[in-house]
Amino acid sequence: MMLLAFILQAIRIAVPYLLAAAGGVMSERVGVIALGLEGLMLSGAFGAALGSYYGNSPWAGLLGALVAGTLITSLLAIATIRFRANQVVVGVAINLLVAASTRYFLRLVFDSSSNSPRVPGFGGEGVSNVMLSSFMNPVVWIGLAALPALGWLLYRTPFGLRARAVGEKPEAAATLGVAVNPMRLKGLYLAGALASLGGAYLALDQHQFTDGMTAGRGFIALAAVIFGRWEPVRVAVACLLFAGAETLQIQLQGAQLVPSQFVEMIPYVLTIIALAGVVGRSVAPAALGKSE
Amino acid sequence: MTRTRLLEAVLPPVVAMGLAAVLGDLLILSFGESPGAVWALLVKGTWGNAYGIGQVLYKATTLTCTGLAFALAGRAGLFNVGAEGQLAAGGFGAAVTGLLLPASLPAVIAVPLCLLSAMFVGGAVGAVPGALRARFGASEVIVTIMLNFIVLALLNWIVSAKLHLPETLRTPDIAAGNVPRLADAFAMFRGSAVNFTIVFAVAAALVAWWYLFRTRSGYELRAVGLQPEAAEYGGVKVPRVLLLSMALSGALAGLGGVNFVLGYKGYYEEGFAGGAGFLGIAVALVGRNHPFGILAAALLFATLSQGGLAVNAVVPKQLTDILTAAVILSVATAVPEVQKQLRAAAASVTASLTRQRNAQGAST
Amino acid sequence: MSAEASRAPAIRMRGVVKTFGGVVANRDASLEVHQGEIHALVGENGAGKSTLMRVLAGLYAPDGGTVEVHGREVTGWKTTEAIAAGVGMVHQHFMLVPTLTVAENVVLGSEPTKGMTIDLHRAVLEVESLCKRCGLHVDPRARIADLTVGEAQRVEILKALYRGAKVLILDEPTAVLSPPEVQELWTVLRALRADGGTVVLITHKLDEVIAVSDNITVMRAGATVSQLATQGTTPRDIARAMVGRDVNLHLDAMGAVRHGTAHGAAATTAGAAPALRVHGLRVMSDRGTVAVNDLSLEIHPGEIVGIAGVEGNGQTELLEAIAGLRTWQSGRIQLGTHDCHGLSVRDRADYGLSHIPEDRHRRGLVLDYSIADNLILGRQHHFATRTGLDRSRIAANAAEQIQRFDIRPPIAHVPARALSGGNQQKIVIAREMGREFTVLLAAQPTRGVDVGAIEFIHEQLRAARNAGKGILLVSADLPEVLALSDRIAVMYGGRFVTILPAADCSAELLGPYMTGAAA
Amino acid sequence: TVADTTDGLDVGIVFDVGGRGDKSFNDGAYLGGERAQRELGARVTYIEPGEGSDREAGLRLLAAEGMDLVIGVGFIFTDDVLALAKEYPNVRFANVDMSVPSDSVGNPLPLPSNLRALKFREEEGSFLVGALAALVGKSKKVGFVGGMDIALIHKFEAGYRAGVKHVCPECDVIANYAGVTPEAFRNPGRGKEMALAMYNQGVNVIFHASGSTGLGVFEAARTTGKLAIGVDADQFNEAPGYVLTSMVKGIDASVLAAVRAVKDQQFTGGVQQFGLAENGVGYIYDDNNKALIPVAVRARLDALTADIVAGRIAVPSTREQK
Ligand SMILES: Nc1ncnc2c1ncn2[C@@H]1O[C@H](COP(=O)(O)OP(=O)(O)OP(=O)(O)O)[C@@H](O)[C@H]1O
Ligand SMILES: Nc1ncnc2c1ncn2[C@@H]1O[C@H](COP(=O)(O)OP(=O)(O)OP(=O)(O)O)[C@@H](O)[C@H]1O
Ligand SMILES: [Mg+2]
Ligand SMILES: [Mg+2]
Repeated sequence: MMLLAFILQAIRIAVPYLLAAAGGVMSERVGVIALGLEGLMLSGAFGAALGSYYGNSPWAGLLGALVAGTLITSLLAIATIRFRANQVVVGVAINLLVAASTRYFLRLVFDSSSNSPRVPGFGGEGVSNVMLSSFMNPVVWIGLAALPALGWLLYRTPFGLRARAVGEKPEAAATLGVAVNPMRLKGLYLAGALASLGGAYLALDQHQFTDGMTAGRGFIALAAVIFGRWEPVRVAVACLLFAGAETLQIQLQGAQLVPSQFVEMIPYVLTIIALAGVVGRSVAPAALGKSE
Repeated sequence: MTRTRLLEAVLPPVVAMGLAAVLGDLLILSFGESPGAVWALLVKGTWGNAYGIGQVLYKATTLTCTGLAFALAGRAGLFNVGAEGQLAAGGFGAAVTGLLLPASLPAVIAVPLCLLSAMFVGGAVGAVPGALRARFGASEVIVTIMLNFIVLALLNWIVSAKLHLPETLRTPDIAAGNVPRLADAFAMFRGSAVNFTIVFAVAAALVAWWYLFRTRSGYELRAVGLQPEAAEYGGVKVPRVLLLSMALSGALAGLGGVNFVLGYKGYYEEGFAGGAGFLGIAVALVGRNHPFGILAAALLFATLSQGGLAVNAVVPKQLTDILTAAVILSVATAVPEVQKQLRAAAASVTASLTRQRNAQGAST
Repeated sequence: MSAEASRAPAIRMRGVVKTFGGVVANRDASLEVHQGEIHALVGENGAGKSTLMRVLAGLYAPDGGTVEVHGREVTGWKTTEAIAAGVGMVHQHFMLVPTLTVAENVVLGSEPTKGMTIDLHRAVLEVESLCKRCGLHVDPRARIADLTVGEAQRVEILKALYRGAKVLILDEPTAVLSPPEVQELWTVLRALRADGGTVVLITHKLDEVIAVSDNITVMRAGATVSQLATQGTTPRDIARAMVGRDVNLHLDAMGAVRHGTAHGAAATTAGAAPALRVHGLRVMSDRGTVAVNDLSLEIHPGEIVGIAGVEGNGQTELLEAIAGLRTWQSGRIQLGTHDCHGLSVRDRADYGLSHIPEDRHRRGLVLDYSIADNLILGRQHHFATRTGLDRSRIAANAAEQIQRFDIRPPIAHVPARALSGGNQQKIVIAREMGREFTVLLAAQPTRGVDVGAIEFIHEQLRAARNAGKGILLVSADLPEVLALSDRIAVMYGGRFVTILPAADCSAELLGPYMTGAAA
Repeated sequence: TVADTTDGLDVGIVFDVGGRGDKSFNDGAYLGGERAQRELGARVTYIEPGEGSDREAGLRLLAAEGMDLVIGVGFIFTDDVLALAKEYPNVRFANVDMSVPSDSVGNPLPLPSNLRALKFREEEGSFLVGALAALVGKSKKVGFVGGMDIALIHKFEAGYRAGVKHVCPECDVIANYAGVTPEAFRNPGRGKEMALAMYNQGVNVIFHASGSTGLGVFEAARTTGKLAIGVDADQFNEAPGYVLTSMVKGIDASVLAAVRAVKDQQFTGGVQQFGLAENGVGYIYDDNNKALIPVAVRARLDALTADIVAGRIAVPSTREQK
């Protein structure tokens, strides 16, 4: 029973990681560094709150998240693909931009600097089987399916083969009539959609947008992408691993065996270790970050 | 040639600022305020009086350090996204040294010791990604980002478990090594946080310029950044330069920590580094990785930051944060475009020069 | 196909203009190729051959001019349209995705599908049968990263044929092939021609042009300057058309009077202490295979030792080991009296080693540095004072070398990137040869430079030899090796399979050694 | 534009991180400001600073404009307010939650006469809601969700624990914190999962002191049908029916009182303590939650209140005290 509760909680915690990391894999596989995941998630969360507020339905919230994510992705795409701006810088800028503008529009729309009003979301009240209730949230299922589906897409479909080619050697793809920039664009929009759904999960699960509510989850997702070596299934395992560590900390409640600071470090430390090649060499897509 | 280079340096920021101004107008209008009045308020609250100038200079001091940090690594072809953690670590190092030193120690000894500790600790944090990059080829972008989280959590643990004053998030007051305020010498800055750390920051910019463009080590560092294989061929030990540049970069960011810890508050406080590390990227970008450009860009972003406060009663502070992000985005976008145009122009000029000379050579 | 269309040429390009920023790559380029023809496209480096063919393949849209294929105007078409119309191109540089398999690379962009998924099994079968049909053998399941260059080249051709190319463009396909592989390629091309296919072949090797083509188009400075039938044309005619004047092709030097040979040969036999000694050297490649295997070599003052061989047989690794850019497993390298073990690149340079690297864009120059700064690369420690670089001495050095080596434009602060290839190479030559040295490693010293510069560089090398320097020359250009060397070593599979006095050598003699057929 | 400060009553308020709309702490101060505007005719200017030096700069901006009263919301303003009060003797200052400096033996140092520290004995209110949680919870287990793991929040936990143990010595308090950075105050996702874990372990009531993170706790209460206790302000509206009560701090009243004192020219400096005795802290008992709190329990809490006010119960304010 404890174990089941543990697993279910780890899955719930993993959902935003899984979605954002799927976006990260997609983005990096077509050659665009996914530093903007945090911003994309946050924009998705805000879009979800707006959509749900005005559309009075969580589905409208999902739509809102996709619209917001697409908007931010467009910025990212124009800067990195059309103008070949440096991807690291653009990623950082996108994060700043979303953090600032969600708060600005929070003030403008809801006259608050930290919270939106309560909006319709997924999950009812006083549900009898609490442990399973969150699984009535469709986003959870999307999250669980995202990376396996992405694996299928990347390794089994023409789109995936082309995406991988574009991320490894764009010139080669171009000579075979695979248009590089449109491929990248498609990859990025898919990535943006996935990451913003990760944010939407947070907002719709909370029935509310809170300023900065992604709280670094985009970076944990990025860590998972690298720790999982850009392979969807491995990345999914990494997400579950990181979520498991977090769950462990939550479940151990106050039994402060290890200071919480050290538990928080786990994903980051593991990623650095992975990068140092201690758990097997981590090789990024060859054209990652190169815009020509 | 120098003209095109100057154009390349100056054009993108100018374009970006134009764009930002338009965006700013729209945002202000969206809040139902008059852009003219808000801009006037922003200027008045920053460059309008000595206090405002002092505040801008104070913020520019930290930003100069983090901007230089990013630029120095950038010149070696590395992205130091970890200035945030290095800045905090540097400030922490300065604070610990200041706490350990006897209060009676004269400032001429205590201040340099604290400065050195700040640079040493910041440099040590920077050296980690440098070493991992040099040894394993690990992406310094990712390592520095991850290290930010690790360093901040670690410092948080040390402060909250060992070093804080009751009920607060800060260390006790530092007895030795405090840097005097600028107001102690120039009364007009009274009240503002600007302090003599600014002198160290400007000196750091000058030294960085000299180092990068006038020394052998700088020549080698830039060569590594432009073309590592050519540098290796030219006898440069590339891994050593990668490590060195990240350590120097971390040290510069660490120096920035002094501004708050020794120059302003006199103690280390959790979270003081918030945002300054990432803004350093913006500063270096707009300053085109050139120490003098960075001094100018630091002033620009400090003005925006302080200006956000000045107009805060009227429009949300996030207005200027949005503008900051917009400036970064548009500069990052404009740079390759401008470079492309200018490079094409330069190439055709050189080509025609070569052709001319060839023709002359043939005729004689 | 209507009678009208069948009479139309397979390719007709007229007045094509293509510029990149300020650089004019094609000014007024024309090309007419008939169906069932192998057509050679020649011209100096930078003449615009690759650009013109990329326009034809739909990779670039031209700024002016018209393109017709089989009588249909297709100006500015897309790659996909070109592929659909049966135009395939094998590029100058490999266009393969190293992490994917051969089959995946071949089908990329026109994948066989089963429902929504790729039918990889079918892809493998199709590639297998294609291999059989045209006699190009590779394992469809192998990853590109694990192939040899020759195999990779085959995959490139397979890619075009898989898409049913009726018009096949090959951009310098033989640069990386051994002579038998070249012969194999000719067989494939001739079979294609017999099948009604059309081939455009770009090459710098004029003997190949004579050997395989039916007609020739010559380009110079972005424009087409002449069209010739191969029958009755000599390499000299082609060369004249290429540069617009008579040239002393190094081909002619073969077997003819070789300046200074006597001196070089004398020094070799004199038994003076070698300037460079390599003994039992074993070096690994990046891929972890043995690249240089138990190799020994001596170079004496006043001789040029040329290494002939197909690229990828360990020449790069050998030179990098000698230069200090690569560690070696076992063996000894001795520079004059100094054992190189533990010596850095810089130390070796200070003990008199100069090095013209094979790839000036990657290694030889920092493209964004000025000419002046590039002229001190590797010697920067000699231009430093205690407080920094000595700017006035750097400027003086630049002025001197620019004048001596005729670098154009003669403006020291211009970035190297803005210079033409030949002048960029002159910077490298000036830096490495314009100073005191005893041993010179010269790798592909004339690669990618025009005929005029080749002459100049060859003169410099000979002069250095005559001045008593020891030179190790590595070139993919066999005639160049034959023309310059006093002794010639043939490198195959990481070893010297033979070392002969140059006087005893000919292309015919060396060919079998280069392929490992003779040992 | 910023108010003309030559006449009338001008008040400036500088918020802590989170700013307006946090539905607890800052909103308390905001409410006080709004009431001062309505009831006393004050003109109120609000500033939301960024990090670091912006806090002092914000206060100084207001002080330099000649405001009659400048209020910093949060202990983090302590040093800045102290320094500015000395520098601007003609401006009155107030600091909500000020951590008053003390001398070497622990006695508080005297404050300037133009500075008022508004201190709340959160532990007393927390004690009461702790007792309430134990009495209503019925499961021998109660929960506590803290925001950032720092001394200020430990105060809430300490009082809460003491309250629980006082009425139910065998009860367990499961306490957990959302994190170690200021982000921990705005991570409702984490808050919800922490709460769900506690509810799953048999906890029926959770008290949160975690800013926006607590919104997740309410969300968890809604889903599970269990109870949560709000903090700072009455948080009933966050999850009607699932909010047992809120441990309220009378920040609005304390702000209003300070403005009123300025208006009546009665402003005095020094530490002003708001505990149960002063009605400065307490818990909500009104029509909204009456049904959730049995009469006997209410009576027990009244008795405890009386004991604390009378000093018969000493409530600890740190985790170390017992
Ligand atoms: N971003 C910038 N902001 C301000 N000034 C700049 C900037 N970039 C270049 N300059 C100015 O342009 C001139 C040349 O710049 P820089 O020092 O980069 O040239 P350099 O050619 O690299 O130097 P050197 O040739 O001396 O090594 C200098 O006078 C410098 O002050
Ligand atoms: N993408 C590009 N951008 C800018 N300039 C280019 C580009 N491609 C080619 N050029 C320039 O156009 C000119 C013609 O180049 P091209 O590659 O067509 O020559 P080529 O005849 O194929 O030479 P080579 O024999 O060296 O392959 C050269 O000066 C080259 O530098
Ligand atoms: Mg070419
Ligand atoms: Mg070529």
